Amino acid sequence: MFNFQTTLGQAEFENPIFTASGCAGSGKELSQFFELNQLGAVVTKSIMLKARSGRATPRMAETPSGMLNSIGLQGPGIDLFLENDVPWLRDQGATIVVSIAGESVEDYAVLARKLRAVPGISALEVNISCPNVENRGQVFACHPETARAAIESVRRNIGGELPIIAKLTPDVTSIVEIAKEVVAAGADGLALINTVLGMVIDTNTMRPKLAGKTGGLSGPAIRPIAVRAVYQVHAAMPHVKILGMGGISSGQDAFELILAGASAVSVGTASFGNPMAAMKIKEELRNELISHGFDSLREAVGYAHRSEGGN
Amino acid sequence: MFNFQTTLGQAEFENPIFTASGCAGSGKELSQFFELNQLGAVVTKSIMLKARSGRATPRMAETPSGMLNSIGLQGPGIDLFLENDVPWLRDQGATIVVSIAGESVEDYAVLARKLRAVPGISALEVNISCPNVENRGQVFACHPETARAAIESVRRNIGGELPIIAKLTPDVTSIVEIAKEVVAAGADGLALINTVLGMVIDTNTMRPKLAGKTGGLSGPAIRPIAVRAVYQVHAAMPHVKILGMGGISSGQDAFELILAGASAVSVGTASFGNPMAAMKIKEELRNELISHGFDSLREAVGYAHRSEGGN
Amino acid sequence: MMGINSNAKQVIAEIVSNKKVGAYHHMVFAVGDIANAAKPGNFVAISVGGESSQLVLRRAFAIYRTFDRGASGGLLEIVVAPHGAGSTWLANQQPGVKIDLIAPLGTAFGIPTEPVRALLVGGGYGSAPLFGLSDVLKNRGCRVDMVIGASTAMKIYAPLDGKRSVSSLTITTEDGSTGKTGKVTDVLREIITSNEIDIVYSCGPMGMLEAINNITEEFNLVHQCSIEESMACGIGVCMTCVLPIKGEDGQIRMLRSCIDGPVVAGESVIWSAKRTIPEGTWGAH
Amino acid sequence: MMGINSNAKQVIAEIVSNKKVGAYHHMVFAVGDIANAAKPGNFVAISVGGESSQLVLRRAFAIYRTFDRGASGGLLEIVVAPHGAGSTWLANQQPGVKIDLIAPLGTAFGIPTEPVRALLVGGGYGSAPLFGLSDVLKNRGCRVDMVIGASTAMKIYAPLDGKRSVSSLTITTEDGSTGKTGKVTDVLREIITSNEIDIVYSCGPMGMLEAINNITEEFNLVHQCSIEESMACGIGVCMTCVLPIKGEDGQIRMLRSCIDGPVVAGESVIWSAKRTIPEGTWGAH
Ligand SMILES: Cc1cc2nc3c(=O)[nH]c(=O)nc-3n(C[C@H](O)[C@H](O)[C@H](O)COP(=O)(O)OP(=O)(O)OC[C@H]3O[C@@H](n4cnc5c(N)ncnc54)[C@H](O)[C@@H]3O)c2cc1C
Ligand SMILES: Cc1cc2nc3c(=O)[nH]c(=O)nc-3n(C[C@H](O)[C@H](O)[C@H](O)COP(=O)(O)OP(=O)(O)OC[C@H]3O[C@@H](n4cnc5c(N)ncnc54)[C@H](O)[C@@H]3O)c2cc1C
Ligand SMILES: Cc1cc2nc3c(=O)[nH]c(=O)nc-3n(C[C@H](O)[C@H](O)[C@H](O)COP(=O)(O)O)c2cc1C
Ligand SMILES: Cc1cc2nc3c(=O)[nH]c(=O)nc-3n(C[C@H](O)[C@H](O)[C@H](O)COP(=O)(O)O)c2cc1C
Ligand code: FES
Ligand code: FES
Repeated sequence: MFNFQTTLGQAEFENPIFTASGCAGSGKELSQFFELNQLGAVVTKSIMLKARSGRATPRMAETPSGMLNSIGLQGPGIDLFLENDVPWLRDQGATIVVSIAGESVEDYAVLARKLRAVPGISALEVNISCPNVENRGQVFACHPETARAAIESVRRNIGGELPIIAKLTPDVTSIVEIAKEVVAAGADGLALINTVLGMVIDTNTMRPKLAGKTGGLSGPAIRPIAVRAVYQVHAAMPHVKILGMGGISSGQDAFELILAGASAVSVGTASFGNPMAAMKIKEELRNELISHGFDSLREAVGYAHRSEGGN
Repeated sequence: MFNFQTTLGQAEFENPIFTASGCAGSGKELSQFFELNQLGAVVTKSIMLKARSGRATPRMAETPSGMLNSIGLQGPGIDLFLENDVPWLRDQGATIVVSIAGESVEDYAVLARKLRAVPGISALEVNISCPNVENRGQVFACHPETARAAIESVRRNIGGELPIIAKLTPDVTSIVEIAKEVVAAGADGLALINTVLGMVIDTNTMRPKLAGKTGGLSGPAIRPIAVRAVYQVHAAMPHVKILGMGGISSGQDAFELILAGASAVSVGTASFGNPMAAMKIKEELRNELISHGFDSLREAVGYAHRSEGGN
Repeated sequence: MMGINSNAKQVIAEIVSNKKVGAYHHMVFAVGDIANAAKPGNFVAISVGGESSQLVLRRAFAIYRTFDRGASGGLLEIVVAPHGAGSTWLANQQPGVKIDLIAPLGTAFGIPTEPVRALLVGGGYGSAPLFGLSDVLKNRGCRVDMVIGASTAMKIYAPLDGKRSVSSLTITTEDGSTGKTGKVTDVLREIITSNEIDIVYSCGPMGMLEAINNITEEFNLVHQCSIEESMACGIGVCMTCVLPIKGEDGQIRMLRSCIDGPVVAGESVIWSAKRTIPEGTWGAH
Repeated sequence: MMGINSNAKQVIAEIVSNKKVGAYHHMVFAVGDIANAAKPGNFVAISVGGESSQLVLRRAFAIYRTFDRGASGGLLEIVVAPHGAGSTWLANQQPGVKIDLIAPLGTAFGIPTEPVRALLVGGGYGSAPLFGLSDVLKNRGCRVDMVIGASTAMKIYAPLDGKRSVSSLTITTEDGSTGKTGKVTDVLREIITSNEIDIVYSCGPMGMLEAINNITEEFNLVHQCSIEESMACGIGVCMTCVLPIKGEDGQIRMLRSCIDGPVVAGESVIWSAKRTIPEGTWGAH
């Protein structure tokens, strides 16, 4: 029997195909297309302390094999989220990974305290690729000190139960350096990668196309960057579990990230083009693994790193 | 009469369409398809002190809307280059920008000294996106100190004549910081952007597809990253001339980079798909500018930055 | 919020016909059951570009009409204006080609329970969904007048059988190449008054919808409009397609035009916002 | 190095025919003058994927044959093995579709000035360029024997008129589904000896070429082989397609298979290098 199970920190998952944060709405929208309990996990849209309207529109621009978005973390805030979204997902039998985002180190602490006693959550994804209002809007994950501070803040407040997965941005000189820092600060796993900072200029208006000027680049265009980031971090810290993402739209793409070192993968932009993308990828990945002779997902994780002698 | 001329530092160019370093061979290969003097400039493949065999193969992998390469700066070395390639280009009436790359700060100094008295060169592009053997193979352009050191080394040895265009990598936490540093060190202009570090894993062999494991991502996939980098740097230093590049394959793409702040653009990967790409882009850009009511290229440079009130 | 996308299905549908009509392409797809579920105002989200396309997002198209052909399966029709890469690709596909589409999506036009006098106003290809609406309204005993406007005659979409289904059809073009010279809004006041209109339905560019809404407010008429925002997913998962909408509680929220729209009440739209976040919007700070 | 790509032209060529032949597609393009300039061994670089394709690089195909039809323009033929995204797209294109191609590119097979006895060895679609070569050799009074091998019958490309143009044709398949069971190299020694072969031409996968070269060295025969390396540009500007080749001066250099190849002398290839940079290569350190 082929074993599709995987783990991130102490958390176990039936299969390695997750939705990517911010790319599956509240879950309800996709549940018309497939049952959410078929996913390894639903990763929820990054939730903040308070309700947020997000950025002005236009919020998106299609780019070659990708897209830019600047949603600005629109959402209901943690309290309504815990009241409505989490119970609904639980009722569906979904495995839940909650993604949180803060504007200050203290925000992360409060969010962690609100979440630590909530039943039915498997892990926390900590999105630190967002602006730190206390530090000139600089992104937490861009600097070792702020990345560490955010994760430490969660670690101290979450208690021992929930695994922490720190989500990093690739927009840094050395993602390995940041990864080491957040692992030292208590992250149990890493989510790689968030979107890449980009811009599109509308040649009609001759101004940036997005109201927020810059936006995050996602989709197949960034897959080689994601594979590189996962490979580099896995090479540096083979024991740290990685949730890989960035442009995965087929089982072969998922396999690539797993060979590079990911123990599970998130599907983001692909779900916009195809609501069934995660299910398709799950099936294709299983076939890919089996046809390459693997008896379990685990054997394939990081397999591209084996020494030249290996077969 | 529409004015297509542009300047980078003290150097003047008839039009803003250049080839990208490493994407036009020695010039001879393209000259079968169009006359090289129709280009704003030919930017030569980065030349090093000594002859180099480059990296083992495979050296390339196609990716969604892009490609990875790891050529490893194969080339004849500066002496043979000055003996063969430069005179040939001069004979064609081509405007020449020579790209240089070093493995140490001293390399850059020697290269600059060899070039300063060579006639018929319009500018120097200094590729500092290459590994520094004296600093654990870290890329010069990744750190402010090494970026500065390489450019200072060229500045001190080049004499007052040749404009220096520093070519930067986008693989840094803040490209604006590096840009400021190299301008302070004496760069007259900036070339933005070099390729983005990426990897592809061959799902058949289950190993990295490139012999060099990682490679540089180029092509339309990275255009939003290039636009963002040019926009950010132009916003921070509007007086510094920028040679923009990254995924340009149409006049509209070139127009995007010019609106973002580039005074000229280089065409790289697009020439692999279409040897006439630079000529096509030149024509299309001219039409694009004229149809938007510009009388000269110069008026359009950085136009996307105008205040909200502007029309 | 239960039942989001609840009638939506993803199908691989064959193109049955593709005909150029003026500046547009009238395209018909064999979609099976979906045809039954679609209501006027709903849209369809279509994959474009084929196998190794660099276009990663679906394109939304208002459903022009559907036909249930019983055992032989349903048909779904749209009207495509070739514009950028995606719509141009689609318009070039020939009968026999299989297309990945999801429908029906989004809200539908509200149908009055009483037989009222309705005015339908379409701009450009925005007229397309109004013909199906007109049929439904007529079946409910409503009188239906229609106004269609565009910049020029080629961009007026008004098929013969569509024309027959309305009591009156007024056409306006800005260049005067057909119908009256001017904009749809130039003729609305007169029609509203002389035909004693109770309700206005509209579909077209945002600027036109806003101008129509000014008039319906003037006359204190119910106005249902179909808005068009840039959509990345079309199914409510990406939050790109939002616009500020005032709820019944008076609170402005950034709502998704793909699931809370495209059809919304004209009075609920904050027309002055013009792609900003209006003050007082829930979560704005 | 003057005259790189000197006969090459970029043209938009219409597909004249596309026929499935076993596992392959035999495709014919109307290319005009190019047909005259092409020599056996040259290749054509073809844009794939269409307008908004994510495939940014051309694909190289050996030229199977060309025809000069005088005033009505020339034809260029290739044999496509649908493999990945690009070749599959190409194989699916129907007559009438316009394709962007550049040809002729690369080196050609060297033609002996004397009438010699030549053996042509092709693996899979690697047989394609050998039929044009065979015609040229026959016209020069050479005797031409041919061996074609593949894993299975469907992958043997040996058209009727091609067969007629050679003095003997031996087919091998690994699964024995047609011809002799085994590899081309299993039959070479016997043919070389019994037919007193002077020169061997080959085209196919690197592993096969190497095995053939071992045999030609054994017999001290001239061996011209057409190699296949991953090419990004096909015209010499990208430096991705290199392999170590020993020059007449004994120096190994990383040469571009698109302009210094694809046809190279078997003895000049450093077969043992296997995608590494052999010691002593110019510029290696
Ligand atoms: C609810 C709804 C109904 C629509 N109905 C129709 C219809 O009946 N007929 C028709 O021809 N078109 C319709 N459109 C517009 C259509 O979806 C395409 O967006 C438009 O054809 C341009 O796409 P493109 O690929 O040609 O342009 P591109 O420039 O390649 O598009 C790039 C991106 O921008 C988005 N975009 C560009 N223009 C628009 C626009 N006007 N509205 C929304 N998004 C845009 C695209 O969806 C795409 O993601 C509708 C859009 C929406 C949201
Ligand atoms: C000189 C030369 C002659 C060739 N002649 C033929 C021919 O006559 N018939 C034929 O069917 N094919 C031929 N090929 C191979 C062909 O160019 C394509 O590379 C192959 O069809 C795979 O492309 P793809 O788009 O289907 O695969 P993909 O996997 O999409 O290709 C991805 C990239 O890898 C490269 N690549 C993949 N496989 C190969 C390969 N075997 N050789 C070189 N590059 C590869 C592609 O060019 C492309 O850039 C030839 C290649 C070369 C270099
Ligand atoms: C519209 C959109 C919204 C996103 N929102 C979030 C978010 O709230 N939190 C987060 O951590 N990442 C967010 N992301 C990033 C994705 O989770 C993912 O890391 C990235 O898109 C790369 O994966 P992909 O290429 O499969 O989309 C968002 C991405 C998109 C496209
Ligand atoms: C095959 C290849 C070789 C390159 N060689 C060099 C080089 O020698 N020096 C350099 O500065 N940049 C080099 N580059 C980077 C390009 O000059 C350019 O910055 C980058 O490819 C982005 O532009 P593009 O997307 O138009 O290709 C190379 C790029 C490619 C694809
Ligand atoms: S288009 Fe994605 S939420 Fe509306
Ligand atoms: S394929 Fe580009 S140099 Fe040969």
